[in-house]
Formats: sequence, C-alpha cells, structure tokens
Amino acid sequence: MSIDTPLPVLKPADFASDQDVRWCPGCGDYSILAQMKKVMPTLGVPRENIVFISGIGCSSRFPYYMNTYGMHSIHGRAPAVATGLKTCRPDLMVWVITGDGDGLSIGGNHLMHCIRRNMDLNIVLFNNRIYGLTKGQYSPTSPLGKVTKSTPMGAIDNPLHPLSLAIGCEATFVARSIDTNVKHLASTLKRASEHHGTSFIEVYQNCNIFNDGAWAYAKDRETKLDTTIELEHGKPLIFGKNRDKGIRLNGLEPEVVELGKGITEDDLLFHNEKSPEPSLAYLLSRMRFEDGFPEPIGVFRSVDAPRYDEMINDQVKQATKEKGKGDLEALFNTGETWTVK
Amino acid sequence: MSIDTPLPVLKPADFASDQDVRWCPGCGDYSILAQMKKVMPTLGVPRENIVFISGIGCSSRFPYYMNTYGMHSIHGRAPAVATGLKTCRPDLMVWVITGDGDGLSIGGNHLMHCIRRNMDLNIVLFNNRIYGLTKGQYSPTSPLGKVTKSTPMGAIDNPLHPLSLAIGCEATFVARSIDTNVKHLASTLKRASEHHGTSFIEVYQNCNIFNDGAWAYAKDRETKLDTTIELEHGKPLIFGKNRDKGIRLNGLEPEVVELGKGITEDDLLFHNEKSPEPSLAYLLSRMRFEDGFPEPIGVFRSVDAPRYDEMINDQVKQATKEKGKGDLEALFNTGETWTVK
Amino acid sequence: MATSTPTKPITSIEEATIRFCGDSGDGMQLAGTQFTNTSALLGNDVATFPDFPAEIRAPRGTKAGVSGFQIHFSSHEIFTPGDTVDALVAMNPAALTTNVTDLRDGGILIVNKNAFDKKGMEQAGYASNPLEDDSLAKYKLHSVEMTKITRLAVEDCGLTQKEADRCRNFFAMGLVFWLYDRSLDPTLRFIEKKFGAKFPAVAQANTKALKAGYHYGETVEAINTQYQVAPAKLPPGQYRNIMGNIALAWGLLTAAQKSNKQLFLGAYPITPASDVLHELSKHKHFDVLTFQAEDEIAAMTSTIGAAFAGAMSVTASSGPGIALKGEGLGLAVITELPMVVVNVQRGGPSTGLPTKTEQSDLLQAMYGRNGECPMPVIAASSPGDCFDVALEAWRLAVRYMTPVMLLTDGYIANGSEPWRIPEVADIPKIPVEHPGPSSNGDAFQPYERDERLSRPWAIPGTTGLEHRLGGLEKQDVSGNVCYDPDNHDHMCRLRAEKVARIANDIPPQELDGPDSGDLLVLSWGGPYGACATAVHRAQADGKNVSHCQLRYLNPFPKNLAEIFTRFDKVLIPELNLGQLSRIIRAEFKIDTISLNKVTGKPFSVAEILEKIEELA
Amino acid sequence: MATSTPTKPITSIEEATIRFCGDSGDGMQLAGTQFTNTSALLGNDVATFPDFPAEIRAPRGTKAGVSGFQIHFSSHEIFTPGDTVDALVAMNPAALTTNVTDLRDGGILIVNKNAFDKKGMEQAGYASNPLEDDSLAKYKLHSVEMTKITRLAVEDCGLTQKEADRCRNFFAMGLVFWLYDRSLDPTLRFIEKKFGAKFPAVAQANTKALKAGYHYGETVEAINTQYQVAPAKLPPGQYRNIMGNIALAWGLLTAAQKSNKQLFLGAYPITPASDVLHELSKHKHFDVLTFQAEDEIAAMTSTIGAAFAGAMSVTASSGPGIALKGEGLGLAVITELPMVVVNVQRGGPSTGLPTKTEQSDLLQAMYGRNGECPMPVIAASSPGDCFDVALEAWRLAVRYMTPVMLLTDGYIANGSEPWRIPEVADIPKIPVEHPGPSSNGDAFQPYERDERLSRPWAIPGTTGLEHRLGGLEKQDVSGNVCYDPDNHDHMCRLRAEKVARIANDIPPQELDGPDSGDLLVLSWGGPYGACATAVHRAQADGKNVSHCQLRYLNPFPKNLAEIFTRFDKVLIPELNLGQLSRIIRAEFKIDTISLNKVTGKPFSVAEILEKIEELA
Ligand SMILES: Cc1ncc(C[n+]2csc(CCOP(=O)(O)OP(=O)(O)O)c2C)c(N)n1
Ligand SMILES: Cc1ncc(C[n+]2csc(CCOP(=O)(O)OP(=O)(O)O)c2C)c(N)n1
Ligand code: SF4
Ligand code: SF4
Ligand SMILES: [Mg+2]
Ligand SMILES: [Mg+2]
Repeated sequence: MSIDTPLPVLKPADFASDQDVRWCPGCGDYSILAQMKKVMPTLGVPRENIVFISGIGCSSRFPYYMNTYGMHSIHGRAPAVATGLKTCRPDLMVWVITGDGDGLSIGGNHLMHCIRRNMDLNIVLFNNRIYGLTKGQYSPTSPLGKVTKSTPMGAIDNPLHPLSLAIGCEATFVARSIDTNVKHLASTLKRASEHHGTSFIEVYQNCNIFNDGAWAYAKDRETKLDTTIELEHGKPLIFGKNRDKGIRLNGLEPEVVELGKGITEDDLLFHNEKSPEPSLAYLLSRMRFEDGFPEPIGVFRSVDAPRYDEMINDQVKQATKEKGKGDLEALFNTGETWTVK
Repeated sequence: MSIDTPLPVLKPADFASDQDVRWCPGCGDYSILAQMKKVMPTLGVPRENIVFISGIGCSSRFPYYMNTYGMHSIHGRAPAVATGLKTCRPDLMVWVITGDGDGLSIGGNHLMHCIRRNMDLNIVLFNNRIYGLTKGQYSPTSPLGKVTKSTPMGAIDNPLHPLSLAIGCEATFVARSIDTNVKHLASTLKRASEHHGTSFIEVYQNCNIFNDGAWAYAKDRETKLDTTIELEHGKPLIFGKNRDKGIRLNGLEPEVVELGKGITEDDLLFHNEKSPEPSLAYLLSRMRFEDGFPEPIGVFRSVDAPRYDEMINDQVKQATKEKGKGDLEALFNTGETWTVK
Repeated sequence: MATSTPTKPITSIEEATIRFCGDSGDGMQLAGTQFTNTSALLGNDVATFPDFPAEIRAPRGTKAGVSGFQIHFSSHEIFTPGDTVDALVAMNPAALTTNVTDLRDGGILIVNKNAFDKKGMEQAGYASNPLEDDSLAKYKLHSVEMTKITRLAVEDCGLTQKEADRCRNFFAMGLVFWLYDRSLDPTLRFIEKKFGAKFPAVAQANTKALKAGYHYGETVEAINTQYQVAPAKLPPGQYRNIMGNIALAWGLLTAAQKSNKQLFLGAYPITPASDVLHELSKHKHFDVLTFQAEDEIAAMTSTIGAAFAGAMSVTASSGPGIALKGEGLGLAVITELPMVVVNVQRGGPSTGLPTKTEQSDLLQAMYGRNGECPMPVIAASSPGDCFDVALEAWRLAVRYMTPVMLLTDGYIANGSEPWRIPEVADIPKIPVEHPGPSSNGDAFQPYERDERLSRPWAIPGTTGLEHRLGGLEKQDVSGNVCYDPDNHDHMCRLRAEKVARIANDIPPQELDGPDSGDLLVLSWGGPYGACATAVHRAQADGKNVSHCQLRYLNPFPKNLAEIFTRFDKVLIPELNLGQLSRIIRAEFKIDTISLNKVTGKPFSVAEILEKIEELA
Repeated sequence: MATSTPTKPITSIEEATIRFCGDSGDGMQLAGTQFTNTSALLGNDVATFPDFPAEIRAPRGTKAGVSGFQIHFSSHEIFTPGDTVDALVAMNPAALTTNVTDLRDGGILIVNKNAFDKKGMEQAGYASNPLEDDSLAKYKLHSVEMTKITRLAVEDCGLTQKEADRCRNFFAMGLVFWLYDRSLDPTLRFIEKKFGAKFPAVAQANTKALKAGYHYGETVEAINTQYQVAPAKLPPGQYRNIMGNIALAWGLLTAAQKSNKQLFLGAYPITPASDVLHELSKHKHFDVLTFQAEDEIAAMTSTIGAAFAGAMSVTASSGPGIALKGEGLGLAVITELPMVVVNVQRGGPSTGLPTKTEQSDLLQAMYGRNGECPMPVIAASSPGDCFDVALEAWRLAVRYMTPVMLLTDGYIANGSEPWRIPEVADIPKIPVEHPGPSSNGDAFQPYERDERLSRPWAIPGTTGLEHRLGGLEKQDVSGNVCYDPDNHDHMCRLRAEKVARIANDIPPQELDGPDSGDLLVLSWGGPYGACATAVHRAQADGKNVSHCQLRYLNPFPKNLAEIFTRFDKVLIPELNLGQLSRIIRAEFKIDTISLNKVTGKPFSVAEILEKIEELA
C-alpha cells in the first residue's frame, strides 16, 4: 500500500470474521473481543498487517473471530510462534492471546523468554483462574484451597501472580484490566499497542461456567472502587468510592491510609510507570485484595528498551553494510580451493 | 535405620563416588563439588536418604560424583523429576543441580512451577553465563552484546536475572554465592538445606574454557569487596574493602553512599530476609555491578510457607482419616449394582 | 418394576438402541446415563456411546452445540452401542437435523415441539418446520410439547422458569422409561441423592417432571405400544455399569493395592484423558498422589522421579500430550524404571478433533522416540477391559522394569458397559521386589539382570545401594556411564530383547471362531465390539471367518504368526489409515487387507460386515 | 611442491589412510584438517572421520579425553575414511592404547616418546612401557621425542613452556607431511592467517615446529621411505574441501537465494547439529535470521511462525530435540506451511552417545507424531551431498506446502570430502508463489488446492487474504474449523495423498551395477560410502551385486518396487536395529536381510563386504 493512499476508514465490525463465536453465553471473552474490535480501527494499521496468534484454550479461540491474519496454534506456544513471525516481519503488528493455563502453565517458558527479549508483541492474558476449555481444572492462578475437578480436596499449589512473574522476567510494559471495565480495557489495549517491545496485559476475565465470580470483588459495582485502584502516571495512588483512601509507603511496605486526618496526597505513593528499575512495579504487583489492598489496574510499567526483533534485523543490515549482500560464489570460494582439469 | 542407632560419622570423602570427575581442569564446578561434599556430613542426614537430580550440562554431571542416590536426567527437567520423587518420598533430602541453560532456558517452566509450589528441594544453579557442554553458545544470563559461537555479532537477548525471576515466581528462599568464595558457599548451601520449601541458590561459576573471567569482578581479590556485598539478616548493607560504603534507599531506589560525612549506619538499608512481602528481596536482586552497585551475596529471602510435598501427603492422611483406608470392595460397589444369578 | 400396570399392549423385543440428543445444556448425558443404569439394573446387557460437542459450548440451539448419548440394550450379549437407532429423542431442531439420519426407517422419533420456533429452526437450517411438512414421514413421529408440559408439571415447586426448563430432560426420560417399560426407581433414588438434601425444590421438580413424562406415555393415545427387553443371560455375579476411564482408574488403584504400592499420577489435563486424573484425585485415601503438572513434559518426568522413588507411577494423556512425552520416555526406557503411560487416543493430527475417537497413535506409541527405544504396548478393548489392562500394564512394567504404553481411545474411555465386579481377593497379587540394604561395601550393580533381563529396582533410602541413573548409555551390569562402542550395541540389543521376551510371559492369542478359514479379522482397541458382532453374524451366515482381538501390540503373542498361516486373508479394521497393518506386514511379512476410517466415529457393525462379506 | 628435494626413496602408492590421535588439548582436529586440505589441494580424493571424545573435556592424559582424526586420501575416487589405518600418530599413551588396534600390521606408528612417563602410562593402563617391551613389534614404530624437539625448535620465540608444547601438533604434522610428500605451503598460509597479525610469536613458533617435523623426516635415518599418492582423476572443476554441516548450511543459504527468500533458522544448540546454527549465524548478510530459541519446542514453533510470515524457515536439531518437536510438527503438517526440519542424528536412546553417529531416528522421522501425520523424509549420503539435499528439501517443501524432514548424521555432519564448487548460475531457481492482494471481497480459500494438492501460501500483509490457520481439523477448501466426520476422513487421506504424490516429482531410483542379480544392497545416509566401496569391490570380484542409495525415504521413488523384483535378495545395512528394513517390508511386502550395528561408529567396508560375500 503506497504511502499516500489514505487508509480506508474501518469500523469495529470490519474486524469481525465470518465465523460464529462459540463461547458460552455470558463469558467474559465476549467483552474483550468487543473492545479489541473497537480499538483496532483506531490503530492506523491496515487490517492485513495485523496478526493474532494464540495457543489453546477458550480464550485462544480469539483469532478465529478477528478478520485479520491469525493462527490458533498449539497449547502454550503462541509466544514462540509469534516470535518467529515478528522476527521475520517486524512490519506486522502482532498480538498474542493466551489464558492463565496456556500462558502460565504449559507456556510459561515461552512467555518468560518472549518478555525478556522484549519482542515487539502485545500479549493479552485472559486470566479466569481456571481451565475453561478442558472443563474446570485449577490453573496456576487459582487460589490455594480451590476445589476443582482435579482438586477435590482443594488446590495446594501456591498461585503465580502473572504481573510479578512478568516483572521478574524483565518486562518493559505491564498492565492489568478487567473484562467488564470496558473503557479501561479499551484504553489499556490501546496503550499496549503503542508500546514498542513486549506489552504484557493481564485481563481479569470471568468464566461464568467453571469459575463464576472469581473476580466478583473487582467487578461488582458496589465494591470495585474499594477493591481496585487505577494507576495513573505521576499521580498519587488514591482509591475508594469517595476517593478518600490512598497507598502510602512505609519503608518498602505499602499500607492503606485514609486521606484527611493529617494525611495528604503528598504523603502517598506516586505512580511512575517510567521508573527505570522495576521495583515499584513489582511492589504494586504484590498488592492483593486478600491482603486488604486494592488491586491496581492500568499500566504498571512502561519503559523503552531495545527489542529483539529490531536488533536482529539491524544485525542483518549491519552485516550487509559491512560485507555487502551475500555472494554465494564468493562464499563457496573462501579458504583453500583447487582446480581439477 | 532405627532411631537410636547413631549415624556413622562420615567425612567429605565418603560422599565421593567412584567415578572420575570429568570437568576441565580449572573449572569452577570442582569447587562447588568440594563444598557440597564438605557440607554433606554436617546435615545429619544418612547418605542413602540424599538424592541429587540434575538435567544436562557440564554442571549437571554433578550427581555422578556424589556417592548418594542420583539421576542425571534430561535437559531442563530436573525440577520436574525431583518433584515426582519428593512428592512420593518427603523423607528424602533432594538436591537439584542445574545450569543457566538447563535451568533458565529449556527448563525455565519447571523451575518456575517448582519454586511457586514451594517443593521442599534445594536447587543450585551454576551460573557461568554460557553453555559449557555444547561448547560455547550464549545463555539466558549472557550479557547483551556477548560474542559467542551462536552470536558472532553479539547477543541481542536481554539477559534474565535468576534471582529476580525466582522472586517473581513466589520464591521462599533465595540466595547467591560464588564458586571460589568457599566458606560463604558452604554456609549458603547449609542454609539452603535447612530451609523448608524450595531453596534457590545461584552460584557464580567460572567456565574457564568458554567464558573465562565472566565473574572476574566478583571473584578478584582486589575488587571483590567493592563489587559484592554480603547480606546479613537484620544488619545494614555495608561493603567495601574498608567497610566504608553502604546502600541507602531513596524512595524505592537504592543508592551507594559513603559512611561518615553525616551518613551513619542507621541511614542505611537494613536487610530483612524474613520480610513477608518479597519487594526488598526483589530490589536487592536488581543491584548490578554494571549499574555501579555491589552485587549482594548471601540469603536474600527466607520465609516459611506451606510446601506442596507436605500438603499433598497431608491430604492423603486427611482423606484416610475421614474415609478410612481405601477399600476396593466398597469402591466397586458404590452406586447402583445388581446381581445376575 | 414399572410404576404402574401397563394399559397398552407390550411387545417383547430382543434389543433396542435409543439416543437422547439436544443442546449441551439440555442434560442429555444425564438422561443417557440414567437410562443406561436403569437398563443395566434390569439385567440387560448395555453398551453406550456418548457424543460430546467440540470442546467449547457453542451458543444454545446451534448445531455445533448438540450433545448426544446412545444406548444399546439387549436380552443377549452385545458389544457395541448399535449402528442405527430405534428410538430418537430430539430436544431441539439442531439436534433433530444432526441426528435423524441415524434413525432407522419406521423408528420412533420423539421431539420437543416447543423448541421448533423460528429462531431454533433457523439455527438448524430448516426452511420449513419438519414437524409439519412431510419430511419425517418415514418415522413414527411424536411431537410433544415438552417445555409446556414440564412447566406445568413443576409449577408449584417454586422454581424460576429457567430452572423449570432444566427439568425437561427428566420429562423426556420419563417418557422413554415408559416406552421401554423401565422402572423409575433408580432415577428417583438418584434425584434424592443428588438434590434431595441440598435442593429439595429441584428434587421435587425433577421427580414431577420424570413422572409427568411417564404418565404422558401411559395416557397419550398416539403412543400405542410399549416395548420390553428381557434381562440378558450374563455370567452370574455382582454387576455395575462402568465407563472406560473410570475402569482404568480403578484398575490402577487395584494394581497399586495388589503390589502394595503408593500410586502416583503425574498428569496434565487433556480431553479425553482428564477423567483419569479427576477420578484418581477423588481417592486419596487409597494412598494416591495426583500431581497436576505444569505440562506434559513435567507430567512425564515427575512420573520418572516417582518411579525412582519406588512408587507405582503413572502418567495419562492423549495424542498431543504423548508427543510431548517422547523425549522423557527415552529416559524412562534407558533408566529401566517401571511405569505406566496411558494414551486415551483422540482425533489427530495436531489438535485435530479433540473430542472424537481415533486409533491413530499406534505408530507414535511404537516409534515416537529418538534412538532405538523399545517399549511394550498394550491396548484395551472395551470400557470394562480398561480395568484388566491397567493391572496387566503394571504387572509387565514392574516385572520387566520398563515403561509400558497403554492405549485406549475416546470411544472406550467415555463409553460404558456392565461390569462384573471382581472379587478383590481373587485378583492376583503383583509381586514387587526391592533389594534390601547392603553393608558389605561392594559397589551395587544397578544394571545386573535376572533371567527376564530385568534389573533390580533399588530405591533411595536403602543403605548401601546408592547409585546414579541417567540418560547417557549405561555400562552393562555396573550402570556407569559408558562410551564403549560394543557396550552400546550390546545394550541396545539387550533392551530390545528384554521387551521381546515379554512374549514368553503373556497368554497365547485367542481366536474367536474356527481355527482356520477364509478370513481372519484382526482388530485392536475400540473396534473390538463391532468386529466381534460382525464376525458372529457372518459366522451365523455360514461364513468361514474368525476373529482375533489383540491386547498385546508389542510384543505380539508368540502364536500369532502361526495363526496367520491358517487363514487365507487377514482383514485389519482400524480407525486410522492402516497403522497396525504396517506393523503386521513388517513383522510377519504377510499381506493384509485394511479397512480404514478416520471420521472420529467408531465402526458400525454393518461396515465391518460388509467388508467381511466382500472377502469371505 | 615439497619444500625440498627428497633425499630418500619415494614409493608411489594408490591411497593411504592415516590418523592423528592425542589428548583433546593436543590439537588433533587441527592437524587432521590441515592434512586433509593439503591433500585435497594436491588433487587427492579425500574422506575424513573426526572422532571427538564425549562432550566433556576429561582430565589430560586419560582415555576418555582422546580425540582422533582420520584421513583417507587417494589417487582414485573414494567414499569412506578407510577401515584400517596405514599410519598412526599417537601423542600420548592413552591415545596409543585406544587407537593402535586400528593400525594395520606393518603400519607406520609415530609416537611422542616424551609422553610415556609413569603417570601417562598409568592413565592409559600400561603396566610396562609399550615403546620398550615387544608389544608393538608388528608395526613400524618411530618413537620420537616430540616434546623435546618442539621445545628446542621454538626456543627463541619467547613462548612459555606451556605455549611451546602447544606447537607439538605442528611438529607432528610436519613429519607426516614429509612422510607423504605433501607441501607445507597451505599450512604455512593457514598459520599466517590465523596467528600472523595477532600473535606473531605463535605464528613463528608454529612455523618452526612444522618445519622441524618436516626436516626430522628428511634427516632421521630410521624413517627410510617416503610415499607419494598421485592426484585423483575427479570430474573437472573448482574444488574445495567441505564438512557436512557446513555444506548443509550453504545448501540452505543457496536455497534461500534461489527462491528469493529470507532465511530463518530457529534452533536450540545440540550436538552434533549446533554447527548449522553457528555457520548460518555467520552469514547474516545473506539475509539470514538465526534465532537461538529457549528450547526445541520454541525453535520448532518459531519456525512455524516464520513460515507463516513467508520466510524460508528451517529448524535443525538432533534426536532428543526432534522428539520435543513432535507436537509442533503436527501443527506444521495440518497448517500445511513449508519448512525444513533437519535432524543430524546421534546415538540414542535418550541422551545416549551424544557425540557418536547413528541412524536410529528414521522411524521417529516417519511416525513420531500423534494422529495421521505424514511428512516427506529425505536423507543425505555424504558431506557434500548435504548441500544438494538441503536444496531439494526446500524445493519439495515449498512446492508441496509441507514440512520436510531432512536426515543427516554425526558421521556425515562432521566428516569432510572434496566438493566440486557448483556454478551458482547453474543451480536451478526454486520458484515460490504467493497469491497477491485481492479486493473482490470474496472470502479467501486458504485450503483450495492445485493439481499437486498444494494449497496457496498467502502471507500476512496481503490485502484481502486475511485468514486463520490452526491445529483443529480444517474444512476442505475454506480452511475453516470443521468437525464434520467425512471432512476429517477426507482431509487425512488428502494430506497422505499429497505427500504420496511427491513420488511423481522425484527422479527414479538409480542403481549402481547391473539391473538385476543375486543381491541388491540398499542403503541410506552415512553408510553410502562403505556400501558403494564394498559393492564395487564385490563386483570386481565377479559378484552379481548392485547398490541403491536412497535419498527419498518418504515417499520412495516410484520404480523401487520394480527394482526389487529383479534381485534375489535385498541387504539393508543400517546403523540401527533395522528401521529402514521395517518400512521396506511394510511397504513392499518383500523379505529383507538386515545388517545392523549400533556402536556409534560407521560401517567399515570390510563389514559390508563380508556380508555381501556371505550372501552372493
Ligand atoms: C499439549 C496439550 N495439552 C493439553 C491440552 C488440553 N488443554 C486445552 S486448553 C487447556 C487449558 C486452557 O486453560 P486456559 O489457558 O486458562 O484457557 P481458558 O480455556 O481458561 O480460556 C488444556 C489443558 C492441549 N490442547 N494440548
Ligand atoms: C533436548 C536437548 N536439547 C539440547 C541439548 C544439548 N545441550 C546439552 S547441555 C546444554 C546447555 C548447557 O548449558 P548450561 O545448563 O548452562 O550448563 P553448563 O554446561 O554451562 O554447565 C545443551 C544445549 C540436550 N542435551 N538435550
Ligand atoms: S468455559 Fe468459561 S472461559 Fe470457556 S467459553 Fe465458557 S465461560 Fe468462557
Ligand atoms: S566447559 Fe566450562 S563449565 Fe564445562 S567443564 Fe569445562 S570449564 Fe567447566
Ligand atoms: Mg483460564
Ligand atoms: Mg552454563
């Protein structure tokens, strides 16, 4: 497409494929799909330059429903498939769709290496704290004690925290959103798309069949303003229905404080998504509802760093510049050769 | 072995197997082996109750040289093999020996899940920042720009930091030591053995053939007191040949300060390996020589938490208590049955 | 045992096949299971075939969301869930359109009339209402207002309408129970047990719906005949109905007890193998440890660790998961540790048709590993056989110190049949020996072999037997790492020979039919039932045909070669493109005729019979 | 081109085989490579066999640490590195004891006398000094004080003693160069290039050591004959020496250029395949992207991603790594994307003998995946052939939209031979088509097929061709997810048929020898050379024997069945326990005779010849 042809103006519906959407009625995946379709036309990227890669799971059916290029690959391997794709085609915008089982259980290693290489991919992890597609076994994010098909006496695996893990793997962009918080979700997806390097987004997603209400506290109209806290760069951490509570640091321990009574905004922890060292982001990722904290949503961390896909292609350019375009004739004749007549 | 038979008094040499040690002369692995043999007799565990499980790599030859039970398994899978073993046999003391390639590249996923389950294993990762056994390709801990057999133009993968990763995976015990710092290494191994749950120890190890001097700054007599800092629980972070430098927190950013000139020990960051939240340990894991910090050695974190191997066996006990010892006859006859005459 | 005296004529029939079908949310699996149990309790022989939709619940009313359950019940011994259906219950238009072709001409068709609204018919692709046009003329159509009647029946139970509608399957059951003169009692007991205490309103409603269905049959004139299928003459004993995956799990439990072992299962969920994990995780009081691993590689290698620990160690998965275990299996083979590897096969390649049955992993089971890496392979023939095969797998594993691959498939795993409950005391013990502590100071020789070529299973914790296993080639006897060329050759042949010698330890192949003849039907796994039935029919027709069902696929029974010499032709029906055929040809250098099908569905008796008739 | 006029009698011989052996640190691989290049430059045909110790450098002087390099050079065409050795250079006692049995009676034995001290002999297990007792009497023993002379020779170069001792291999080279009348020039050029600028002292010392060795030969009386091996009559052209892994990498580079493609390699290091990664990573200016993945699964699946992207996509590994790729290969097969999967085979099972050669992954290549998952398999026959086979693999992959498995082995990969440098312009282009943008709004049909049954390779970035691939069964033509039973059967057969039809597109099998006869030797991969040589010798002896070397293992060439009918017996020599035999039997229902060996070593000509003589 030549540079001055204006992009056709697309609507969200243009991003819907002709396939029937086959999630359970009421599944949180629908909402994420809707927001994704809404964000797509705003990205300024032609549809044919967008690719969705997924693994296996309910969430991983996602690519079938997007009228872009896509691959529903195998369980856990989407980040690796996407790495091959993006390495060869840095011109494409590549999204990875995964689940808490797909991405964190079988696929943990690829996720980890993809993040640390800072591949320019947008990874969206649908966290429903359960295996949906295989009908209800516990996942790496299921809480201790969770009774599921495979844990009739309760889960005994200490859960992973996806964002802590990502930050432990040198992530440059880390965010969290919620399926039903549609505006926030859309803006988070958009922010992720703008980041150069791996964007890792955890989305709290409800599986109303096998784990209904797993995120009720964070989604419920009544409670959500007290149980979540929206991160804004450069702003203090304030939350609560009346915006009267905040997070203050006590040494390295965060604590919930009430504003007023001698505590002002300036005493609070200020969010800095650009902090070069990820300790703040890590600390934020540790704040958990079960420990009495609001859970942060929004962008935890967003810093620039070199990207694998860019660097590998730069090496090709540099090598070509230094040595000239590869010449087979010359290559075959390097070293000692001789003639037989 | 009955409880009142005194354990035979063993010497380090009793832990040497009859196999020739086949590392390159000068390899850092020798020193780790020596310290391990030294620590073994002090653990009060009969030799037959100790098992070493490893993957593949130079480091992973380790079990062959220990006169205990052992398995040199396949590349990257040692934590999973050990998980099966320890789950069935919580009475055994199980060590996992791995390398930066074995543990962090191909084996990253098992390492991660083993740590988060808090399996009661002692994992020692020999970090030489290179693939030794396959003769010198870069590893996940090799620095950016590293020229190796597979990266003639320099590595472009942003390296992982093993301890940050472990902390990102909910580790309960995290430590670091150095092959040549023999006393420190021995005491760190001993500390690890005493921890209940997964103990993860990174050992800086020199591969004098393919990556000689990778840790020179931290091993060199001249520099090591300035480039490393020994963590002690409850003590301020002081280092330097003259113990005149320290680490102070500036918000969430550590900084190197000189003692005196108005700065006293009390201004420094105090180490707390027992901190319930791992943010301090994480922050310490970010201190890197290349950023002008001394690199901490010693125990970063050591907290008690439930262990998978214990809980799974407790469930068996509990189920047996509740339902009685499994009775096949009764099981077969549950539900509807009928008689054919 | 019917709840009331019949008021309509009863026809006695030998056997019947019925199918419930409807939306995934319509409770068809439950209806099928209840009918099955009731028929089994009544003494019929039964065989079932549940057919799930693809993994994800599709939107209500779509064809993709149709779920079915077929039951074949009979007054004589049967082996398959039936080729065609005598009575079909369809809860909505999508179910009707996707299932009606399996109903025989003149068969009974019961549909929920209320579901045939515009949207429902559109979703099913009906242009006009099939209940009203002539398109179903060849069936005995009963168009019943199930939704309406059910709502009325449960009116006073205090349920929401949505909840009320969920009782519809009980109405349908009641009607079919009446039709085949079955007792409601087992289902009433089920309702009481499942809902009685916790949800009394639901219990009451389901009871009412069930009875409403039954009375509907009694009352409504259009349905004018009742059928009776007498009890079958099964071998005497105590019976229950059992699904393949459950039988497999129980077989493993039994093997563990019979060998005095703790049972360890390392598994990662995958359809259709997950139920093995689910079932075993319920029985921790049998000294069972179930480990849901992070992936199949960890499942496999933790299984190796558990085997080293001295447990009875098992892993279970399906095709793609088994592919991931290949490297680990190599370690299991070279360390010569005993364990059982279960593959509940499904449709491939890749993710394939994950909820459908297939037998296409046989070659993977035999060869899906690097190097010369031989492993015994055995396969179950039917749901109940899974129990026996599990015991046999562990017997061989521990006797020969080797991983054993046990193949079942989705058809067997989810299907069910009456199972004669064994006397626990009669099940032979599986002896396991571990060498005891040694204090003579001599180096322990972990690769010393007995007459079976089996090495000792020395376990950590035993004084004086400290040793190291691993994936590098082992020195004969000492088990030390060894790069000696001749030793490697020797060890490769030894591992092969050890597996080959298992042939001395397994029963000779049995033959169903005359010792020699025109045609031998050779089958393995799920097609057993269809082949047995077809061969019996052909024999009854005077054909010169016999049947061998293979349990042992590697090694084969010793007398198999000799059996082949006595038949003119060998027919191998398989749900793949000819995998056993390949092996048989390579091994015995005989010609084989393949009957292959990879539709994700089991063979029908007719398909086998047709081929037999073509050949004999 | 010798550096001085010979002063001793020169014997002309047809061919010779020599071996350098010593400690891993003794530079034997370098010595071997220099001798090889020099001989090749002189116009001999050469074949080499480097033999590495197991992965880890063992302590100096131990048997485990011995490294060897064998060179066969000749004035006629040769195919193997030689069975027995005519001249052996042993740098220490451990090398002597582990290698001397391969030296023929009367062969020349050159040893470094200075290494025979107490410790060295103890490590080698010598009770008495073999240079002094009579045990080496049957050889022409030259016991040379190499250490001492080398130290003296390099005395004034300013090296430490350790550095000086590192020049010993150049002394040994010099002596052997003299012995076989080879020029020092290539080695002198090598020294200059490698050390000249950066380490002039080392360059000087090596030069001196080399010349010292040469002059030692000229001077010392005990060595009284020089040998000459004249240039071979090879087809005219420009030649170089090449190793298999390098030829493979260059073949891939060439295939990429000839198809106008970027080359992507996704790989994880593993012996003996790592050199493919190393070599390609050096040639980024050929538009090559090499991705060292976190494991083999990522290597495989990134390769799939790169294929989807439109690159020429390759992964390379060895046995255990290929086992890990099995699941991913299933996805590659069902998505029908073109790519090349290289397996440089090594000794198995499990970690096995990682530095040794074997052919035991053929069955894994054919069947190591779940479901019906067919894939073309081709194999290289010699180091130089790797180049051609790489081109052919990509040609087939892209023409048939399929992953192609390319098998080589450690023997071919590390061995070398003279390679006639092809004219780049003469190498045929490999045409690749991608459908162009479409704006007609019709849904793109990614599974529509051409006459070869190949589907279109539409790549992201193309307007209007947006489509989704995946591992679930695909609907014919549309490529949509499809659970229809008949479609699945159809697609399974279609994928099989597509691969089978490749037989139409490959050359008929060639036969070396008469068209019919008593015995056909059928080989594949590394044993090519030994089989060709043995068959030639047998033919010269008047035996009625011919030879087929298979490049195409799946599908087989169309005329193979017919060839079999013309021979009484078929002998299949393989470095495994009979894997090709199994396939041939299953496929052609013929009887085969297997000659199997799994010692980690290649076949010798004598082994093959003996078997031929037994049979024909
Ligand atoms: C190799 C392999 N193992 C197991 C499976 C079975 N499987 C499919 S999806 C899934 C888990 C899905 O969980 P998650 O990623 O959380 O997705 P969700 O369905 O919850 O969206 C599993 C275990 C598979 N398809 N492939
Ligand atoms: C499945 C598999 N892939 C690759 C290899 C080859 N391999 C052996 S060890 C190794 C890396 C070793 O690196 P590391 O763990 O750092 O150990 P080190 O040798 O440095 O101690 C690799 C790639 C293998 N043995 N198995
Ligand atoms: S099972 Fe759960 S996650 Fe899957 S589609 Fe249904 S509601 Fe959504
Ligand atoms: S290669 Fe490196 S890590 Fe391996 S044994 Fe030698 S020095 Fe040690
Ligand atoms: Mg999930
Ligand atoms: Mg390393």
